[in-house]
Amino acid sequence: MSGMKPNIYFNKRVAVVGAGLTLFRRRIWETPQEMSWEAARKALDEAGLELKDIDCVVIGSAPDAFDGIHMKGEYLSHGAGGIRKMVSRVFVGGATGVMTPIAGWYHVASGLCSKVLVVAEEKMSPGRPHPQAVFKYIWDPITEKPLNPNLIWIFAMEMHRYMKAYNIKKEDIALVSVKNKNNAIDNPYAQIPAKITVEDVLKSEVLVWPVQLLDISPVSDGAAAMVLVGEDQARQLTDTPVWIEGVGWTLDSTGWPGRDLAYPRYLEHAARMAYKMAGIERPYKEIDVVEPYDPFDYKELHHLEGLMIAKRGEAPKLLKEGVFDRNGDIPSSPSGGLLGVGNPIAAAGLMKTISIYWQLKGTAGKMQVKKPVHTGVAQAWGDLMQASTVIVMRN
Amino acid sequence: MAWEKRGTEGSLVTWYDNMEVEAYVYTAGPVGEAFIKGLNDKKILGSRCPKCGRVYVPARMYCEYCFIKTEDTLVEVKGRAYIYTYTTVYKDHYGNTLQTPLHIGLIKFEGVTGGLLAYIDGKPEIGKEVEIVSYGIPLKVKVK
Amino acid sequence: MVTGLKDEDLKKVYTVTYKPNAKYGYSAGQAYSVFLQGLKDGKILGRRCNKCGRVYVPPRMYCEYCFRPTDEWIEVKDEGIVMTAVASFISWTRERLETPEIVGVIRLYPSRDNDFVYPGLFHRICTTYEKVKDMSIIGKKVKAVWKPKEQRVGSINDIECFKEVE
Amino acid sequence: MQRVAIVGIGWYGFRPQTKEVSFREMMFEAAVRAYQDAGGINPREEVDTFISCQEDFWEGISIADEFAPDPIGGAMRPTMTVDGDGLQCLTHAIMHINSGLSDVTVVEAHGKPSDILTLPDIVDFAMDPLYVRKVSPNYHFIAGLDATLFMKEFSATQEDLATVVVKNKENGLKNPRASYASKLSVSDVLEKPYVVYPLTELDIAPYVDGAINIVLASEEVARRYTDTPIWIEGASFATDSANLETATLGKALYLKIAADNAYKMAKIESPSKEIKGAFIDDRYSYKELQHLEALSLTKDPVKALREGQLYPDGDIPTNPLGGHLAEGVPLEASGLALLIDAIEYLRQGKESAIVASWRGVPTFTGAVTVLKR
Repeated sequence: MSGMKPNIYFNKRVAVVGAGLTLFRRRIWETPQEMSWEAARKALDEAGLELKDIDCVVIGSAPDAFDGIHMKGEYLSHGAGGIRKMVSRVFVGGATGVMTPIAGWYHVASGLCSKVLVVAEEKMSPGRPHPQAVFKYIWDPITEKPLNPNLIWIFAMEMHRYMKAYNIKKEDIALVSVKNKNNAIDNPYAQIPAKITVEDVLKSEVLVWPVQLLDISPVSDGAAAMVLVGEDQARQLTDTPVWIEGVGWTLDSTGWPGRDLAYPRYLEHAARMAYKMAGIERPYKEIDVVEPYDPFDYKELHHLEGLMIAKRGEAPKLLKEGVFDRNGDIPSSPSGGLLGVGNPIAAAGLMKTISIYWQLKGTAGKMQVKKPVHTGVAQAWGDLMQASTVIVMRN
Repeated sequence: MAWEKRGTEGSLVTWYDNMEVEAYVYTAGPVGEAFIKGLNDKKILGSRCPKCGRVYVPARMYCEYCFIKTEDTLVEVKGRAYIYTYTTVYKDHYGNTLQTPLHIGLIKFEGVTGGLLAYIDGKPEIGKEVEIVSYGIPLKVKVK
Repeated sequence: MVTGLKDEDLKKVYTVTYKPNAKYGYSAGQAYSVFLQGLKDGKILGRRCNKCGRVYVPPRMYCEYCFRPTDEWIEVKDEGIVMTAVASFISWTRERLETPEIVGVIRLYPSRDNDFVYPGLFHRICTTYEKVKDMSIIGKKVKAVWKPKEQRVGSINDIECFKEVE
Repeated sequence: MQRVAIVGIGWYGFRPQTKEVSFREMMFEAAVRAYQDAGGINPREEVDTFISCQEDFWEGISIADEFAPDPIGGAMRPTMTVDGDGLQCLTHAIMHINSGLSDVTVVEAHGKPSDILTLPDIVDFAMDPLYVRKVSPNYHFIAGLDATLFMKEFSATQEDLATVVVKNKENGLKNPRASYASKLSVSDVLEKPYVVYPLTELDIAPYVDGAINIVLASEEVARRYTDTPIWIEGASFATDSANLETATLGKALYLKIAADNAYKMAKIESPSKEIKGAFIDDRYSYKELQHLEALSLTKDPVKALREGQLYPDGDIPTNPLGGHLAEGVPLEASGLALLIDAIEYLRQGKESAIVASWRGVPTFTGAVTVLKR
């Protein structure tokens, strides 16, 4: 990675000491501010803190076009606790959910802030005729939007390229949906937990071949929050802090039609940045539990490869062998992922980070993986097949 | 790039499009719902923080200071309504002059945190008491 | 605790409906203005960086890899290889389509099979659902089908689609 | 906290419209100039992280950060966006550097308001959809509410506001970025009709197209790129209550909170003595005065104005290069526009300066940066 700072020196160790989630639902009555408040309140409660103890707030939310409010971060700041405080919103498309705790991390690690509240919110339900319509505006307005694209095209194109390049079958990919929706049964926040079969996925409505209805995560409203503090405070607040030990992110160029979509090279870069910081040399051996971004089932496999947990084209094989089951060698999406829990975009990415935090803390309840865990990774993805964010945590 | 630019008439394209979904439908949540219902009943309702006692208008689910849930039952605001500040709009934001200038005020209520926007009838003045003429969003008020 | 609403509940609760007024006149700028004129003339124009040799389609006035200005306009072929193709049964507003719309990415010539980056275009592909479904269209050579000259306006839609050639 | 240096600045545009470039080409132009200013730095190899400050509906593209990396050299690199004013990005850059993540970070912001055909409606779209958005036919009404209360609390007159306009438009005459500089009299301003009381057309800064790129470096590596680094001594940003009903009007509380934090970081105890130039948001004339008070540069900004202290040769030179009233408002690049004014001022030999931005109606968010040569 040319240009990456060679000898990374941490100013400060940063710990996660609390987290909270709202239910993820297709439609939530409360306002986006109130949803943010509920998640933030729960995170403060888990940390044993009050808002007055917090000095900085980081907000994450995907396009303004969902909630239907321009400068959404300003609006959300009220519910997120960013009242008369240093508060800002970070944004890298669908990868925002993991960028938000990364930003929280550098707020503390820099020494500029000591206790940071990280809040991600998404309310996708206000848009009419369908939240899908909002995705037309994410394409190049001159060279792509005139083709009237929808979001699923992106995923279908990438999925088909992935299938073609590595000779992967749809039934192998469908197993991700089966696993994640099943995992979500144990997640009290989940929107669409279900016991389904590969057959169900293959028989579901064809949306954009090769993508079918059960290959994808639903439209959701929801919020998530986390509290991050420096080492000194962490020791006072809890006996079981979980440390953020590596962060990484990369955006490839906008020119997605000009590169092979079979492999998420930008994710490999982001992962290498985070692994280097965390001292991980052999990800497939050293990572105990992982939450890769799974808005679509093939994406989890694609990302496990980009994270270098599986070799290129080999994630489906490991999935079949049960490696990624909750009781497997490297449990993947033990929370149920976006496929099972729901996909309020930025909140979903932070939910994945929180899932790893609860796993490492040992408080994941029925979601807790069987094996002892020490190192966990959460990852998110976004933009026009070009962005990835990675966070490494340890207990 | 600076070495190569065209600027002659007709050589540059402007591409017209929009970012408009059909509509957005916003909900107010249970507390907002009760507040709106109160307006329909010609009442200003506020949500009270059980810890600091602040009453919020418009009613919201949480106290912005204590950051805890406000009480489930809204309280009716009975305090004096007055003009906290005001402005007069003469032109719309595309520069067209309004037929009648529009007085807009932020109305506050004694003992209440927050306030409501209102169209003001009469000569507005900071601190002046007002009478609520209609309970919509915005309110319509008359200078007393 | 937040409250989940069913679709039918939405009619029972207070809502505010708002139609955004968000209109733009995007400056196409140097690169896209020429590109769009090229399409009107039946040509696909790209910009080449003479340092790394990369050809940008759609064009950029700068090379994002070398971070320097691109050097010259070149006309690429309106032919290439299908890298991926999909069949859409839903419109952009998620309404059901009876006949699927087929779109994909075309790696335009000149380029080589093992290039990771190449001049690429996202467009419609004139082919059958079966060929998408069995993936036989992927890897096939296709050529642009242009709208008649008098119907071209300087838009990506001046190309109807890319169609398989032998 | 180690000090962070500004080692390069670049800008492009600052004209009412820039049709010759797309927003991406405009970003590239500013970036090339900034990298040259930083001693010819190669962004592909020597920059660790990139931050762009932008908002989707200003760009006319959803998830507009897709377009952020390429034109600034940030493709396949750690590039991110902050939805905020450029000065907020600057504080994020300071955190990147101080966390150990980066030695050199680039901050970018741009605005192309001439591409937005319905800009006022976009501003409306930022307001609370339930209680505020549809109330007024003119989005400036929030500034009107604020200005009325400010004038009452500080005993300011219409003439005082007009004097700020005249001063800044004249200061802009020597600034190459000041498309709206002019020589006017106080009566020229007063004769204009109101847009929203108490503000006339001339009290409100117009919009402008522009892109700005800033290169920041850690203390250890700064001298590698320039002999004349500008040091950031303190920086912060803050939001008051975001809801109009509960926010503070009349005074700029957001800026006071941000300034107090920035002064603490810069170890400044007496701002009015230690700061030699103020580059502060004046997108409405009264805002300059209101912001001066929030920055603790004076307790009585109206008196300071009347006594001539705010002129370039006064005690508190304020917007000596014209501010937004002369340069225009380039959306999220606004704070950085004031910043490059300040940097040019310091490069001319002045000792210290403060830069203070505001995100405009309907926000209650501001950012502060304290600079020293």
